[in-house]
Amino acid sequence: MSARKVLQGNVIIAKAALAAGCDFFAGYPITPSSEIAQYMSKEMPKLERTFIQMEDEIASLGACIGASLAGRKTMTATSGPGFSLMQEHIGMAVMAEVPVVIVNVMRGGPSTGMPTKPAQSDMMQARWGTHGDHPIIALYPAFAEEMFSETVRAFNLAEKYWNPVILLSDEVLGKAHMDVEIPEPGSYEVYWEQPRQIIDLNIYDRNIGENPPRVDFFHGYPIHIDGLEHDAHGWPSFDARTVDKMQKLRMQKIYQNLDDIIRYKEYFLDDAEVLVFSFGISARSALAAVKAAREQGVKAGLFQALTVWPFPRAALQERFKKTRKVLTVEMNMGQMKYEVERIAPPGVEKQNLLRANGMPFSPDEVLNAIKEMVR
Amino acid sequence: MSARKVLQGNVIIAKAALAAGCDFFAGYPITPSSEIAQYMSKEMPKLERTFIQMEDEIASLGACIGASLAGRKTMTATSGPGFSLMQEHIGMAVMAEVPVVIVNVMRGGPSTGMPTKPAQSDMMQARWGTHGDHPIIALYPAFAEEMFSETVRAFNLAEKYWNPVILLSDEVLGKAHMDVEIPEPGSYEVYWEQPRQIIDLNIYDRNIGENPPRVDFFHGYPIHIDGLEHDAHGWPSFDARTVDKMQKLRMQKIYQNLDDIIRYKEYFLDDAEVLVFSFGISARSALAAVKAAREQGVKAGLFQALTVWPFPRAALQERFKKTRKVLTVEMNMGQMKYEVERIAPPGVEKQNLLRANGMPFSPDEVLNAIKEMVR
Amino acid sequence: MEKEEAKANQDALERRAKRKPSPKQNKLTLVPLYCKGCGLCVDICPTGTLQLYDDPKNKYGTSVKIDAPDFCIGCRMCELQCPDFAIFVNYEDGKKEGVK
Amino acid sequence: MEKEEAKANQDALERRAKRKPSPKQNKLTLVPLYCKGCGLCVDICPTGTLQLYDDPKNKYGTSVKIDAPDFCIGCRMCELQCPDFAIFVNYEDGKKEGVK
Amino acid sequence: MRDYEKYIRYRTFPTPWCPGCGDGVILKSIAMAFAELNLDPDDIVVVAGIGCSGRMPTYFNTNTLHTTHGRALTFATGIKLAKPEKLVVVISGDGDATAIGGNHLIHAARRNIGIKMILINNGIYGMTGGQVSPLTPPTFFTETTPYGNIEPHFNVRKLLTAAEASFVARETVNRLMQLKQVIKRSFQHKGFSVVEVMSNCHVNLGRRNKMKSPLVMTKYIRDITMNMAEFEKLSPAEQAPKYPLGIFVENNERLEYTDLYYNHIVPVAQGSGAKGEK
Amino acid sequence: MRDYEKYIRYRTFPTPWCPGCGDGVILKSIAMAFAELNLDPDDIVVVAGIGCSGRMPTYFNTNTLHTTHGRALTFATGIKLAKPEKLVVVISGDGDATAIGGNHLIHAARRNIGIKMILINNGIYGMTGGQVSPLTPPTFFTETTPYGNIEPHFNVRKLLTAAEASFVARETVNRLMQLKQVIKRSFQHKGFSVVEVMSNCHVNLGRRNKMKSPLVMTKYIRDITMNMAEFEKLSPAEQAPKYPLGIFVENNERLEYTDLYYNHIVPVAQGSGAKGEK
Amino acid sequence: MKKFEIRYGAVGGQGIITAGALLVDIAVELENKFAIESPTYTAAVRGGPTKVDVIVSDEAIDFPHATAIDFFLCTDQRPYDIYKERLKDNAVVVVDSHLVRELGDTRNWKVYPVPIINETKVGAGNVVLTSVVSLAVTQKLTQVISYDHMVEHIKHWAPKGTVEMNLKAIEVGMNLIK
Amino acid sequence: MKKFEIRYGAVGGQGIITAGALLVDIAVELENKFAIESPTYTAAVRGGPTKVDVIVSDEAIDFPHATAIDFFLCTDQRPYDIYKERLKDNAVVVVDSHLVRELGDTRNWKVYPVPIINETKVGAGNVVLTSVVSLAVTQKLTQVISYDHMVEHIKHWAPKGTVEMNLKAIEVGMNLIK
Ligand SMILES: Cc1ncc(C[n+]2csc(CCOP(=O)(O)OP(=O)(O)O)c2C)c(N)n1
Ligand SMILES: Cc1ncc(C[n+]2csc(CCOP(=O)(O)OP(=O)(O)O)c2C)c(N)n1
Ligand code: SF4
Ligand code: SF4
Ligand code: SF4
Ligand code: SF4
Repeated sequence: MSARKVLQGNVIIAKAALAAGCDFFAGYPITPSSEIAQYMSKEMPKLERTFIQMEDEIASLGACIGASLAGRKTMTATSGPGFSLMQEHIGMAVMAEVPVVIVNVMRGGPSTGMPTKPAQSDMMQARWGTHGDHPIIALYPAFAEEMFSETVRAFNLAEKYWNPVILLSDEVLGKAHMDVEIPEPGSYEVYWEQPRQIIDLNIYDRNIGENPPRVDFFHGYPIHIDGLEHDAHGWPSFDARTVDKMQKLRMQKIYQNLDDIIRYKEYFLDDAEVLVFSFGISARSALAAVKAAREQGVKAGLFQALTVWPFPRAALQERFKKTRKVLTVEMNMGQMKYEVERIAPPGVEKQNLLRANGMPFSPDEVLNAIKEMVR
Repeated sequence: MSARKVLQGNVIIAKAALAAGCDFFAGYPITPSSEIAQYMSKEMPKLERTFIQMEDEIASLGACIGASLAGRKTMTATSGPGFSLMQEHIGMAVMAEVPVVIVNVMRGGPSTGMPTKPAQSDMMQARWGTHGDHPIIALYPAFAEEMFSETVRAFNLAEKYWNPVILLSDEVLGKAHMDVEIPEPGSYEVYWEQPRQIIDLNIYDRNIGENPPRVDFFHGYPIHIDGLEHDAHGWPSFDARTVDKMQKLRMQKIYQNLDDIIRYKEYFLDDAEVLVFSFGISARSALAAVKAAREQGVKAGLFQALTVWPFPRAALQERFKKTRKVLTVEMNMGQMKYEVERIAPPGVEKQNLLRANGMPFSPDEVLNAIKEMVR
Repeated sequence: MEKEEAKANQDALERRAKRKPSPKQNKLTLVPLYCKGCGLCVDICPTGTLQLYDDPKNKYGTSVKIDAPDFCIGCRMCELQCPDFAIFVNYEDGKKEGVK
Repeated sequence: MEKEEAKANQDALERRAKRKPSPKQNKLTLVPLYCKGCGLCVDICPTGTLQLYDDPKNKYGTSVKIDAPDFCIGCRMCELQCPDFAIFVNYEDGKKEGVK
Repeated sequence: MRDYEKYIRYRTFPTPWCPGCGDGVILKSIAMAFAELNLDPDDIVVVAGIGCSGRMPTYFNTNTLHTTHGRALTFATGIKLAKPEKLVVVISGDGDATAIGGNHLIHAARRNIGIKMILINNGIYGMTGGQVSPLTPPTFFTETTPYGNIEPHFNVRKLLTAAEASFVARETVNRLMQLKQVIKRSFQHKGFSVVEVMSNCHVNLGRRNKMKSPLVMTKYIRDITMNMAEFEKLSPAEQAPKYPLGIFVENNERLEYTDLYYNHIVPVAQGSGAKGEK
Repeated sequence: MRDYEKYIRYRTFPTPWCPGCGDGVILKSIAMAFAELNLDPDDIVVVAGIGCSGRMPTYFNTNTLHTTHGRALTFATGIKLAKPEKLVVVISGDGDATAIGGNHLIHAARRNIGIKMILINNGIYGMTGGQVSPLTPPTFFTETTPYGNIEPHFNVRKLLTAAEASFVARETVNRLMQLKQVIKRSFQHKGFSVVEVMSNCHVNLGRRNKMKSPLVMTKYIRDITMNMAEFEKLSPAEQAPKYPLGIFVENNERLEYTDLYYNHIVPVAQGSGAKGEK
Repeated sequence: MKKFEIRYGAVGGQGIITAGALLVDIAVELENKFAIESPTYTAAVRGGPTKVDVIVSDEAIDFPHATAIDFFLCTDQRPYDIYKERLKDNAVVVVDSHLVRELGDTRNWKVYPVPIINETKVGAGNVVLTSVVSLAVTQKLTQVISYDHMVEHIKHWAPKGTVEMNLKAIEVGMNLIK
Repeated sequence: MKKFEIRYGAVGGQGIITAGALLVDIAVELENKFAIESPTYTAAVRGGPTKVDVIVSDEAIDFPHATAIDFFLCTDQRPYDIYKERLKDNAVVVVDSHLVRELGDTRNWKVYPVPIINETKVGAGNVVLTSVVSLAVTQKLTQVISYDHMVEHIKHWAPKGTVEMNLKAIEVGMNLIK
């Protein structure tokens, strides 16, 4: 039965993870994400799935990668300081092409910062936080139903593209108790890859752009997985040509499948004079503001990114053909605005509403900024 | 006496650090940076300065921040995996406004990647690797003398702006033994801030854009330093107005002093038809290529960034007024090129030479790419 | 008052009942601004001098009071035990900020 | 040959000198492709059967040789000790890839 | 004014802790130890990680540093090496010290660097709302062990002894005179010292385990602890649920790390070249 | 073909190690232990961190995983929890296991999770060219202790015993029959096990300390090690520079972690609601 | 009633978070409205000022924080000072009469100073019950949920053995407002 | 001689790194030229193919890797196969006659197959001395540094007690090329 319930945002994510088949959670408590771990500690054993609280965030992500290589669907959840600590292992998951979902419920930074205040200041870190060239998928829901659907999608994309997927949230969304309609099982897609019968060691052998095969242990033929650069067999190899190919394999599995990965929502954009670009908690202010603007006769629309990485470049550029004003609203001192600046064609007026003091923008503030642009 | 000597690149950095007054080094070995630590372990005790090998990179940067707060000029050195582990503490240094120089001798990534191969794939991580909004300074020398001068400058900027400074290098520069002229002491600036007699607790009390005062312990009045967001006294405070101010203080001390911080070199740019934008080892290929192009009558010039963060936007934009073609050369799959794309005015043709397979671009390759652009 | 607090009061009264007032005059100083009414001092006081009470002005709902000053023997256990620097025994100059 | 290696050879010869050939025929199999000439087998062999020699074809400059096969008692110490899977004693089918 | 009040920053009061939290008791005991040694507040630095206990530095009128979760010892190592003559105190919760920070703990012990650590063992993650810690007793309920804790906890005394620590002690928030004495004694010790203080988090550990009042939980602590002398009289089975108190290790023979560095390595380096080079 | 060769991936040979490096000896001993237990190679996974020793997995014809420096145990924990029926072996260098990875080591021991760790103690960072490790003996010269090491090293035996490990042993690359036996025995143990193997890095530790040949360095190892029985006969002063060998702890009473989780927590969770809730 | 905005203010905040959660539960699950509760702390430790915003609406809610507040209940001076912004002109305000002493400019608000904490402790026997007391006060003054639904939900929600206590707390709340 | 490019190839590589470093030292410090040595490993472990490029020039050097190689010395087959690219048409090539057996297309190169490693072990007594032997071979065939400077530098550089051995190694190197 699917009915409207009240759930805390963190719990929606946890429930969605279970619905997506998550059967392994390793984590370390941190405000404002801890309820995810707590929910898992209670529910996982009931379902004969696995919860473990590790000694730190590095260990948590390590355990997830290990379990993933042993065939589990895995997740961990953290916030800024823990996310910083996870960076090395994010790279390991990318390199070995291991699916894992990493939730970052964003709070005020830098450093310990403001543990109980929301922020959207880890946007760029989600893209660039680990060393080396690496592809990344990052999703960021804003509304209750999206928190469910994007969590499920995070697992599906991780499984499908064998890459870590970062699921962003923020203190407001994580801590709020909200009404939500949890969809019926079966009404949404849950991606399960067929465990492949491995018959040779060339587990990474495929063409550029192709989806990777599932690589995990115990399928009848012992395999090797390596965090060193490697060849199609997984053996360490620094041969320039091999490396070129492997790096492109990893990158292009994401960048040649943007249509499948990128998701966004558009509100009132068809005739919009001002496009508000936003995501997460800020998109909620922006939606309220855009509605208010419309009530006042101002033609504003909202482009809400659900996939924040890869950046929804094509869709935005399509909009910029007609809408020549863009207002980026984000709870930080300027991060995704750089992407907008980069891709907006010449002649598009760019304004930003930026702040990272722990106070989400109120709809009024966004409305005022919109009005400034149409004056 | 200053004469030409042969020194390994890593050793030039270590020697320059000593010349800049570095009197505390904490580190953890990692290829291709280990010689920096090794040199320090030998030379530091001779000068009654301090070397310690810590249990990991997190501890290394922690120890540097501690020593810096106790009045030392501190440095650590690492490469990708260690740099990823240091991210949390980079944020701590930003938040508490603690000077520290962090050397990242870049190698192939992601993950363990290619420890013995060069890369320039941590460029974006240097800017965005830690969570939360944070200012950063990153320098990246390319030639032997610059490895000395930029290291000294890294210490000066760290001291002056009380911020971590990231000194980038790469496996080629770090491991090569090269001829270098070490300048005489006295011929370069070494910045020492007067230890401030602290008489009240308002250690962070200043106007936006002002250089911060030195904050360290044991100056007659006990103070408090916090990785939580704090007010002018260093007390934890999440008051929105206070937070706004503190965040701007931290950002603007850097962004209002760009003239002092940004340094770059320009070669043959005055009449250039193609501007090659590069840095570090790639800038060395590019310089050779630009010279070869000139010999062949092709009007190419090189813009070599020494300060890579903040990005030398103004200087480049000035050049783009006349030069309408830009070729970004970097040993990665596309990082600083995003900055170039973002700031290059419409109508500037943008091409990139990108690769991260462990092979530096040869001058030929760069030359060919230049020629493609003028055809 | 919750039952553990009530019990601490009761126990204190029982201890007090077994004693006589102290011959020495000891001065107790309370800092209501800091007292959180935890009752640790009531619990540790060997003479039952102190008592908790429902205090509408305390945001935690409870405060401590010097219920029987004469019984205090000046042993300083309460001062040592108080986590909040809210009670002092024979405080030298007797003056403390925020004192009742 | 370096002095430690020469000494290992010398010691082996001395051990051999104290013994007689083994009555049992034992077959030793070398894998030259893997042998790095470290000398651990020479050192451990109780009978002095093995010797190191300067081998221009070994990139480390040294290889092991079966200098006195008759002395081998088939104790398998060399096989156990060899870090590089380069020496085998009475290998079942006698066939190994890369065998001399 | 009390002599120990010199070390307290009243301007930041009241403290942020729950009513009856042991952290305040420990704050005071440390201040008293400072006072008995009559130290200049500027000659002290108190460093902490993150946690309820991590908030303690703000309330000391000494140099104070609130760092990152689990890493206080690393910052303190830098400070101590930079200024060996200062008293460097680290306050750490049990999660901070033995979960995320466990490695720094054993390494500081191994190095015998003259940092004075107060390890506040309340058996739980207080700050984040009551998740299991490596020192939570087995079978206890917490936010992340809703079916009871199946992990044994570290024995800090044994772990530190094995990690070569030169001063290891345990006290409780109930034994104030002893606590203050032991802390003071640890401050006088030259090498690395750890004083584990059994403390009460009745709010996050107690509440889930039928001890929601500080009055009840401190009694529980009293019940499970005893002097080493008494403890030794028990059979192993009787010992299992009990925690001995006192100073377990006090080794003044081992040289302190900064002492070794500045008085041994520096002269060798200055006198002769490096030995053992290739 | 030898039975143990089934567990070797010859196609990746020769190994990358220096001539005479103990890592190869250990590789073989482990393969022999697999063979004696007659395991299906696909029922085994060998996990390692980074270091010369970290390269070992590539050469086993089992499932193998080369992870990040110091963290092999964390990955192994995930694997073991996901597939408790598999043999999960961790290979770790001394730096990997006790410097950057020290915390994971003591936590795995505390949890008693059924991972089988082989801790290769060559007293140095081999891979990075010879810097000091937490197990480098005092006074030894390394790339980062050019004036001699002033830090005492961890006593792995004591540290792990204190961390509640249920199986702790030490062997050397000189005692092959014992080494193989002890490894096999550890594989048969249910809980967490550590076999510390004293090994030779003559290239990076030996060369700087007058033992540049494997022949010399293995003799040195023979000299400093002895059976526990012999060791116990020595006076403390005589014991100090020596390393006892053998199985020190073998506790089969403590339940293994995954066993506890799946056979205790899961049924409790399924049977009844969570206890101890607010 | 299209959209009704409620704010609770306190120190520490566990009680008001529960109050808000209960209110949202009842509104959504028993009255089929849309609702959201979002708490805001100033510090991660006990004792910092905390607010909880609750929005109840007939339509899906975009922005989860209150922007034009109809009802404000506050049990301490500091949160009162900080969080009384954004109240509507005709807002209803309930404060703890002992702990909020300085009301400042109360504009057109209808203010009820009542001894919430003390009455909870004395009347319901446990300060933890402030949550239910606050809920009842809210119900009585706003009717944003029905009394019956409140009682029904509390009976179902209260842990075994505590139903009586909780019902007593409702009574205390209802009686606080005369 | 404007710019002279040398490449050494080997397995492992400690020896050729030292050879390169010595060459650069001599060129810069005794002959006042510009020079740079840059080593390239294929794997972080012992035993991987390694190359060392040395550039000696009368002018400051921009790009530190060799691009048109005048002289190549290689002691193993794998590095020979991988690193023989970028040799000039008239390059001088020295290979270990035992360890590099397949020369492939040698174009116009002047190739010297000589038993470098074996002669070092036998003649100089320690395989570590390949570095000095290689240096001497380079000197003899290229004259990129002078013989006297080489001897002078080696005497000064060799650790106490090893000067004789090192001079012997020079002799071995000089004699390898007839
Ligand atoms: C890297 C990181 N991970 C997690 C946290 C969240 N966190 C803050 S305090 C804490 C644990 C507190 O427990 P403890 O150290 O026992 O101290 P207590 O609060 O009980 O005094 C945690 C997990 C953090 N701040 N940083
Ligand atoms: C995070 C990180 N830091 C540092 C390194 C560099 N590193 C690689 S192996 C190693 C130490 C190797 O020593 P040990 O673990 O003792 O193994 P051995 O090589 O001696 O077998 C280090 C420091 C790394 N790879 N990753
Ligand atoms: S000083 Fe002693 S007797 Fe007096 S109130 Fe305090 S504890 Fe009781
Ligand atoms: S005086 Fe101190 S110990 Fe006593 S109740 Fe108040 S806070 Fe607690
Ligand atoms: S089997 Fe024994 S006797 Fe024969 S060569 Fe090997 S070690 Fe020597
Ligand atoms: S460096 Fe040491 S540990 Fe590494 S392969 Fe060589 S001998 Fe073995």
